[in-house]
Amino acid sequence: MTVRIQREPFDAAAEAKALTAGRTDIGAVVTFTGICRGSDDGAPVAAMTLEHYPGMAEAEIERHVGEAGTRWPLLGVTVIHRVGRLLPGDDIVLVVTAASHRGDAFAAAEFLMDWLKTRAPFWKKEERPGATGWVAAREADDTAAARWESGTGT
Amino acid sequence: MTVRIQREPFDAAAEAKALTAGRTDIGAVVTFTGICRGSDDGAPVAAMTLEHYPGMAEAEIERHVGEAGTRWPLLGVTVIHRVGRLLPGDDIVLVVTAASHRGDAFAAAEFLMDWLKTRAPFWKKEERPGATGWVAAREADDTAAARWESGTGT
Amino acid sequence: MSMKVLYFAWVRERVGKAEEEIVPPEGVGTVAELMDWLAGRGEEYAHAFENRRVIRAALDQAHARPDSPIAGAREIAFFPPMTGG
Amino acid sequence: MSMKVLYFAWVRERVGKAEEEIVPPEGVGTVAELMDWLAGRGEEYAHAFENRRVIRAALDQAHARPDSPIAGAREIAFFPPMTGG
Repeated sequence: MTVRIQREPFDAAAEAKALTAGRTDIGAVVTFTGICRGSDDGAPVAAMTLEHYPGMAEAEIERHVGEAGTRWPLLGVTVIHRVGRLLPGDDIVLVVTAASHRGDAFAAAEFLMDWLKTRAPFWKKEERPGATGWVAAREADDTAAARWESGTGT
Repeated sequence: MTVRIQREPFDAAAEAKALTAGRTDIGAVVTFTGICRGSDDGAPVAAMTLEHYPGMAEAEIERHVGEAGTRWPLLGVTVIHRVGRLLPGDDIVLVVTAASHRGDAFAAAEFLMDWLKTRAPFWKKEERPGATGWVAAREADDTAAARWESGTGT
Repeated sequence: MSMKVLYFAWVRERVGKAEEEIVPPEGVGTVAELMDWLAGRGEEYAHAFENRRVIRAALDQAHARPDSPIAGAREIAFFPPMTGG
Repeated sequence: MSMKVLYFAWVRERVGKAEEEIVPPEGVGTVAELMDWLAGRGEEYAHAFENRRVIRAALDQAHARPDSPIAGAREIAFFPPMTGG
């Protein structure tokens, strides 16, 4: 399990390779990359700054990765979340899951992303023309996260 | 949309980059890589050979990619399927989906993989110690594919 | 009328060839009827088509059903359930 | 007993500082009571905590509820709903 919070860009391919190198038991690798978009709800975004709660952010992510490991038979997980100022097109977050079968890898990656969106202590501030403001939590993200609450893990 | 069937390895990172290069409307990229495993149902596999129906395979994949595009607002899709003899650890198939939001990218990637597993004209032959045989279709794959039949696309 | 038949995976191995030209006789109007007729062409065909329910077919590179009419098709393929991905 | 309070995102901006040491008075036993007390410490705090229902808290870096007791905690954090990922 690899969990990192960093200002620097990440190399998604290298992280995925690191999970599978030298192994022949992995049949499925799912990589999710979240990218800073140049507009939100139709309005342009010039940049965003990500703030986090050092210590708690790492611990929360590690706890959720552990939770994913109890729900699905995973053979590797990597989560990297960037912080600091990011421009449209910049990568924000990376989740890589490896398993024998694709269903487990897909489910775990979605689970981790849904939790990261709603429970990991990160906050986004957007710079828009003429206004800078904190991004409001999206109800759709809460709904997505809630589906795992009573889930059976399949 | 990129669809390729090839004997050569693919570069998942380069394919994902090609989808997002120069764009700022993509917020989510999901990459699925299917890998040849060194054992199946507990028995070792020395190698596998993938056969396909040239012409129909490309057409079927393109048709399913088009279908995915009508179900989810996708901003890019790449599907690459390898054929020929592959060793444990070798990549078999790549699906990359790009969208504004992660739910669409995840759903489309799973949809495409479920359909590739059950409807795309490819056949796997496994070399095991003392026996070589064609892989039987898995009921779990049919079940996974069936969930999209009456799906609402969310 | 002549049509091309393609065989894949273990259907190909059992028939012993990847493709051939055939001229189905009158009365062979559907995919299922063509399988019946092919199965009677010799031991290797009988073996390939012994369990017809598991064999899939495609007409002109589109999935077909046992009751799909073959009239007008230029290419028909027979193969086991697909195991790609 | 003294505890460290951390503020994040717009809670931090409104309070005007990222962290401070506080000594909650007797009778302040829960997260909600601590927010009430902080809100009375001045205009900037009143502004930060004006809509207490949307503010989340963590006790010693674990998510807490409004009725969670603060006794024994060394660090408490207040922040808006999270928007990572």
